[in-house]
Amino acid sequence: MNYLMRRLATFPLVLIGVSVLVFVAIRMVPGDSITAMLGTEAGLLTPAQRDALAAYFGIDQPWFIQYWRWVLGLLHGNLGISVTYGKPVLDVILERFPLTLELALLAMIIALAVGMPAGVFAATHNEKLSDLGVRVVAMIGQSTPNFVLALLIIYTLSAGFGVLPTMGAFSPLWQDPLRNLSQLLLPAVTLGFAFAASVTRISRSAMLDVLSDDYVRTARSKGASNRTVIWRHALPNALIPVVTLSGIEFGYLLGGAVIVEQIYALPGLGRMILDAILQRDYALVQGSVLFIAFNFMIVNLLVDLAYVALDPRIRLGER
Amino acid sequence: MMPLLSITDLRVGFGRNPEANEVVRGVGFDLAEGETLAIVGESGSGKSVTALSINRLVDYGGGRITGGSIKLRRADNSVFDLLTATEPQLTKIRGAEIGMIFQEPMTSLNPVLTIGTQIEESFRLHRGLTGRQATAAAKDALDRVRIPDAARRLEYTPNQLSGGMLQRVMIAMALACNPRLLIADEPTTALDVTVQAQIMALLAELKRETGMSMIFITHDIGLVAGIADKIMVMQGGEAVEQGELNQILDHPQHPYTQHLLHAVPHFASGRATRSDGRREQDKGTEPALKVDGLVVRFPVKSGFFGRASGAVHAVDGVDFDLMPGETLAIVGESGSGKSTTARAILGLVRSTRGTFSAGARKAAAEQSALPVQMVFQNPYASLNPRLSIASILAEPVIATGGRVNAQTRTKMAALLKRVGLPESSLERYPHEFSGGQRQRLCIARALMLNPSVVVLDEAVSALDVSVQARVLELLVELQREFGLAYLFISHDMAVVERIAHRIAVIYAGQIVEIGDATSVLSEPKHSYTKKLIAAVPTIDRRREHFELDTRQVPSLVRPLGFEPEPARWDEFGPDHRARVEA
Amino acid sequence: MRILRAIFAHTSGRIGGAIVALYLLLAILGMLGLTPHNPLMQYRVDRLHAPDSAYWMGTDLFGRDVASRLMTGIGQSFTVAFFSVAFATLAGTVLGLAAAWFGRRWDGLLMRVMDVLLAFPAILLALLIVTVAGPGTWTSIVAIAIVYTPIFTRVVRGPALSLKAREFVDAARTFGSSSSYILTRHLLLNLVAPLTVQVTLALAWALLTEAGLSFLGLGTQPPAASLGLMLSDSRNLMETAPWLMIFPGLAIMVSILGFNLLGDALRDILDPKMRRSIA
Amino acid sequence: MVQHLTKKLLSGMTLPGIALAAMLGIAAVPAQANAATLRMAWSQDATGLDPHKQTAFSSLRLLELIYEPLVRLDANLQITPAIADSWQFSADGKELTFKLNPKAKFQNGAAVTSADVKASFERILDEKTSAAARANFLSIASIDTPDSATVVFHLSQPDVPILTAMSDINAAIVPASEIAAGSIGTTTIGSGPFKLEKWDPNSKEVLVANKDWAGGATGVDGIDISVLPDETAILAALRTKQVDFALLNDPLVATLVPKEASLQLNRVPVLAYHVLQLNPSRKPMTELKVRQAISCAIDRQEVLDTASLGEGKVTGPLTIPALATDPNQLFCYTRDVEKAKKLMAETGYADGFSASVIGATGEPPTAAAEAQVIQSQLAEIGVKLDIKMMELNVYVDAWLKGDFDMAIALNGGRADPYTMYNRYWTKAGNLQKVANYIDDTLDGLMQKGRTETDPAARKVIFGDFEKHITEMSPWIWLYTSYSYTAQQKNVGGFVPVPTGSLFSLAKVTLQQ
Repeated sequence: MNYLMRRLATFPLVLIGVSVLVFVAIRMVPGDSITAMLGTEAGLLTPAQRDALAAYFGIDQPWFIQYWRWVLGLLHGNLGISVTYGKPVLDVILERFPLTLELALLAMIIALAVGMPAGVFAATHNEKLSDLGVRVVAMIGQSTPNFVLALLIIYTLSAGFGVLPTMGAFSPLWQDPLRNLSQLLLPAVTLGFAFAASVTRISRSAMLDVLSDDYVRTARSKGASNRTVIWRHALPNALIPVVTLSGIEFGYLLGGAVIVEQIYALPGLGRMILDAILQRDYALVQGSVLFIAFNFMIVNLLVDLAYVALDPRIRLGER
Repeated sequence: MMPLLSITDLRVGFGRNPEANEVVRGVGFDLAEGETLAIVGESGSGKSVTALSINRLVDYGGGRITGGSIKLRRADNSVFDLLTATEPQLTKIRGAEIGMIFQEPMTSLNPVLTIGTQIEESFRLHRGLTGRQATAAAKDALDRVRIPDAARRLEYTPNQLSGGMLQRVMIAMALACNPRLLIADEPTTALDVTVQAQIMALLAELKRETGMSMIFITHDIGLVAGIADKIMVMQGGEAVEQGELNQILDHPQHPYTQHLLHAVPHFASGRATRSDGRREQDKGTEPALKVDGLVVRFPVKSGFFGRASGAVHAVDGVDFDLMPGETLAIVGESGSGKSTTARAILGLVRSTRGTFSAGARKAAAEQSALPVQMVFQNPYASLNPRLSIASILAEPVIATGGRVNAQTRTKMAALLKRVGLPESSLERYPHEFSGGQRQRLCIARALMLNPSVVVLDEAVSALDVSVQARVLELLVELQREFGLAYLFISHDMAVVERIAHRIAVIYAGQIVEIGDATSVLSEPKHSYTKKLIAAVPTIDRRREHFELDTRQVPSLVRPLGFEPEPARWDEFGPDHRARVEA
Repeated sequence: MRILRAIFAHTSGRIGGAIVALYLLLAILGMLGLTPHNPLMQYRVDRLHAPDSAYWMGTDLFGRDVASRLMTGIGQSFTVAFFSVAFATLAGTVLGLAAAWFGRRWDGLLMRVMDVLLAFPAILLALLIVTVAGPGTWTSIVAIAIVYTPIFTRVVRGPALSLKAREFVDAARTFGSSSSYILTRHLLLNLVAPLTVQVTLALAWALLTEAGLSFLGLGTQPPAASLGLMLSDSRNLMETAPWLMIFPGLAIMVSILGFNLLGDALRDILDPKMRRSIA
Repeated sequence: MVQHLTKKLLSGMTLPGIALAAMLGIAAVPAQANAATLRMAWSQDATGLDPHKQTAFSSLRLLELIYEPLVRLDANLQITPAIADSWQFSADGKELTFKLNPKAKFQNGAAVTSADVKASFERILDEKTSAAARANFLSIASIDTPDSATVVFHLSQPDVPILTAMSDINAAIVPASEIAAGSIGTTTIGSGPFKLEKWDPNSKEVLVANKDWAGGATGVDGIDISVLPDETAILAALRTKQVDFALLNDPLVATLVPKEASLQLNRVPVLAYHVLQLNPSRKPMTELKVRQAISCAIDRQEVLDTASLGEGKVTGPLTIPALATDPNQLFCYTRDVEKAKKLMAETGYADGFSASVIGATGEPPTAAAEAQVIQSQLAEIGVKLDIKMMELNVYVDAWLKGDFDMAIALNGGRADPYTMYNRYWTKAGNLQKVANYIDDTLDGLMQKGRTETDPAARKVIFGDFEKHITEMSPWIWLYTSYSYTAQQKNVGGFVPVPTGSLFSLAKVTLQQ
């Protein structure tokens, strides 16, 4: 518990760091909410109009005063209003987040469902032809950028079969599950492919390490069959690296997959942030980056807690 | 009738071409029901591989049995050929007929499963027990190895138990289904000497109870004197000699057996101490090292802000002095604070209190900036693998502001020669040397600065017994030659007996007894010293019965501000005193 | 030399090494201008020409030779990858060593700063940096370097901490060796192996990130070629001129594959503990 | 085609077709939610809902379906009635009177009155509103409302273009009550053919037919608009019949539409023009001959052919069909490299010079391609161009500061040449600091065009303007794109308009 408290206590520090970085960075970029809204027509504004707009967007003060105001708002649970959406930032984020979360979960499920058995299989068939096959596929999988894969999938579907992935307006899971899955499956496969390859590789090497551990020998000396040894004794011990990898990947996926969202036309967090940066929607950029950083840290914390559940040797706090 | 186990001309090889890489070359023996065979040998002798071949676990370690036969007589007197058996057949034999325990109890138990689950597994596999029945059987198994509070301990995971306890759990597990053969592969090597004594006692007792046969593998011929019926000595993959216990111990035929019995340190209760360089009282010489009231404490932090809530009293008021040319051995078990004492003297850990002074050497011109040097336990970790030997030896010189010139080079070459390594070693890298050679390199490095005191922290513990003997010889020679004072930290009483002039016994951070080596070893006064000495296995104590003792080492964590009572001493002679016990 | 021989003896090392060597050759040829055609030359009559003997990989929208552009693009992508990884390695090593060596508060502070950087998804952080500084080769280099610095810091800090506790460092302290001596000879020298592995693998990531940035139009600027930009430009022409997508796509994949294979081989060779985990 | 695939995959499998197709991520059956709802897609979403403030193309297209101006332009850019039934300039051209359609009603049920018109224009003229079109209405001195159906604009000077300006949705009539409530931009109460039921920014809009619309019944019950940022995705959606009607920007995508038998591509040249803006305040573009050399060195048709795959029309400054001069009569519209070299040599730049050209990433999507073709063409006269593609906002920032040597731009066009160009090519133009070039001839012609009410005379004035400015070459006008809409063949009645307006969707029908 103590560890949890101390860990949570570092959250604000990191979040402050993240927010200051974003806050300053986004304001260093030429152009502001006004030019984003008006484009070249902004040149037609009189100075008075410009000032009025600046006041409207809240960008008429030095950045540290703006930051202070923003932090004050944050303390009241108010992330500000998105100027492009005309809605509270949190509402905008929470509208996009279910898709990102679902996509990340699907990708992880695919990665684990494919990667773990493949890794275990390869490890138990070490140095055989089948092991080599798995390793080659995993290596290629890990080397395929997801945007290349996405384009290849779309190209293959359209050139080879004359069909294209379901796009069109996004349907949330609870409204139209079938359509939702048909929209998310290919993106999830795209994201899950390299992820699965990494899971395969790491679970294979972890299994190989574990299979040479003393307690595996002990289990065999007790007369445990190969299957028992692998699934009951070795696998739980090989999970830690897999959990670490999956946690990190999942944490990043929660931040949105900018390019894949772009290619598959999905309204996820990644594209929202990209748009928000381009639209100079300061409040939205700040809020969403903070949100992502927070999620990332929570996922990391969960990963650490998972270690404890997986391995009683690990006591938290010894870093 | 056929013996329980019969092995003939066993050959085991490794790698892609096992015939060419044989590790076991034609070993054979018979083992009768209820008999104990000890297989003795040093690392690389093939003793463990022989053992692992019996239940065919060697297959999983990359080995292949290339020849010979292994036959087991089963409970129904049918003969079972272990070499031709299929894997499913073997899983029925393992655990049920042949149990096995291993060297490292800490790593040999699955860290993520409770010990209860792991013991129950044996019952599930061979007895078909499940649920409450299995749990009850597991509790009985723990009771059988004398683990107190067994029902509660079933819920523990291995990390919550000490090494000695874990080895008992291992034994409980191996014996769960009453195998008729137990293979024990160096089961006590990783344990402290008093714990080792208890495990040995337990094994002897269980053997009596169950009438099982046992194969006991060890590098310490002294250890098996208490338990074995027969001994087989292995060297280089071959059994060089085998026979009855007494015959081997008293009339060894093979030179290697003789070497193991005589050249290698065995504990002799103070009869084998050094006769040279004894301390003479009131000679007025300055001590080479004087330690006064050394205290080392590590804060224990807890709570949200990490405030110190107590302290580990690792070393709690240690004083001693060390004369030039003298060896003071500090003996104690793991966690007693002996290594911390050494590290504090070298400044590697910060001492909380206390003073040390290192005396001047005889000639001022030769005086070193750093009179105390150290040799570490692990010869594989104490040399930087990326530096050549020349760079390693030059480092102390560079560190003290010296330059690497012709004179330094001459000195390096001379020291290498002195520790028994060729001069050409200078251009080589640590991985090209064996453990013993590396320890020699470490000694040479320590001598580069002409120290007056060398701290040897378990300096020979990691070495094979015969290598150990030779390094000890070298140390004694060097001591005479350079007038070095040694602070020799060790847990091994046999080694200490060979090298120490004086002995300090340390327990829970305090010296409980100190004095002349012969008197301390032959007439221990403090109860802990007595217990320690009683636990040391010797060739003389054959088939001895050990007392079981389940006391735990006291916690060294004390509340903030805790100060131990000042020590009171009983004097037992001119140079022998022991702490008064409460 | 020894390492080269070891790589050659290692199957995936041989393949990976060959791929990387081939790319390096292509990159150098591209930079020296030894391409089949001028990569910037617009052969207007041959716009969107399918691959044939004159244009091995076809031509793009402007009638530029794809093969030649691929060669210079590899040069461009590799330049960014090499420089960014070099900077990240340098910064990560210095920071990681500092954190490990000074410990306590410095360690805490530095690692929190790294946490801040790590809390951003890599592409997002790079994106933000590029938006601030404006796109271009050097911005990409700096952005990718900043993204990977925390990773290198961690890669260095962990082993440095354990090396710091090794007995040969203790030994060095008993002689009174200076901090700089211990840092360079005992820590850094032993970090070369893990760093080499990490550098090789990071090159693969850097190529990926560069391609991603260029794909979003935030990396290499036209008319210069880079693999990501070529791929991005090909998207709308996918059906008319699939070669515009296929060749750069394969080129990215294979280059990353090469570095991954080489990295694996190096890990096997330099890090015996991981020897078995050849995947 | 989808069925074909499904059949192919189903041979030997037992999975139900729909589930299988869904697992493959393919919509097997187009979702026929509502036969009378038009499913529409575009790649860029509206950015806001205040008709007076929005300038983004998508916002205007959306708001045109919800709000109405006083008058409207037809496909030939002729002025037709909207809220106003009729209009009349006074003889001196300083008074403009509108009669409102008595049936016009806001979507909240209230009738559109002269007070609403007055309030709307007062809002536009209020500096605090920062209305996009305010500059076009500065000549309005006062507004009279003699009765609820009559509005009289009193102008400070004759201003003919103002009528065209009033056809813009930026001059939409909004309810006075909403202005008072300050809710313009958050609630959308217009008088147009559709009501906005739902807006999910960057995702979708749902429009439903306004039964009370003065223009009569709409052809469909509603329009569902999806935002699909990738235009290949829009094409995919069209092919798989998930979308009935779509707006396309990317000519590369548009050209693929006719290949699909079930789809129809509508295209019409737009008013907006692709231009290479030179900055005549920067050396050596200060030299007329250098600018002319650049103009002569550029092959406009080739820029069009490469960047837009020929999808467009080479144009002079005037993109309004009725006023445009034949490009062949304009200065150096036929490429002449020799002449260009000669001009360069005459000013001492025989060896050329180096300059940079800025462009916005993706705005327009052809910018990078145009820059690269121009770079290659100018290289032939020794001009070494350095292309700097920038994120849109960064570009706008540099553009507004006039901080560039050359800029690739896609500038918006207006239905009236004065409204279109007064900001750049008059002495008082607000964007004169971006254009950086003016002379008395240009300024004089613009002022004349402003007051002339006779269409024939105006054509002559602006013809002179066009010839003069192409000769001075402050900018190099390149081409106009087509605006594209793609539709299923069962969509009937859509009329493309040069302004890009989608207003005719009000009368579009869906045949089953």
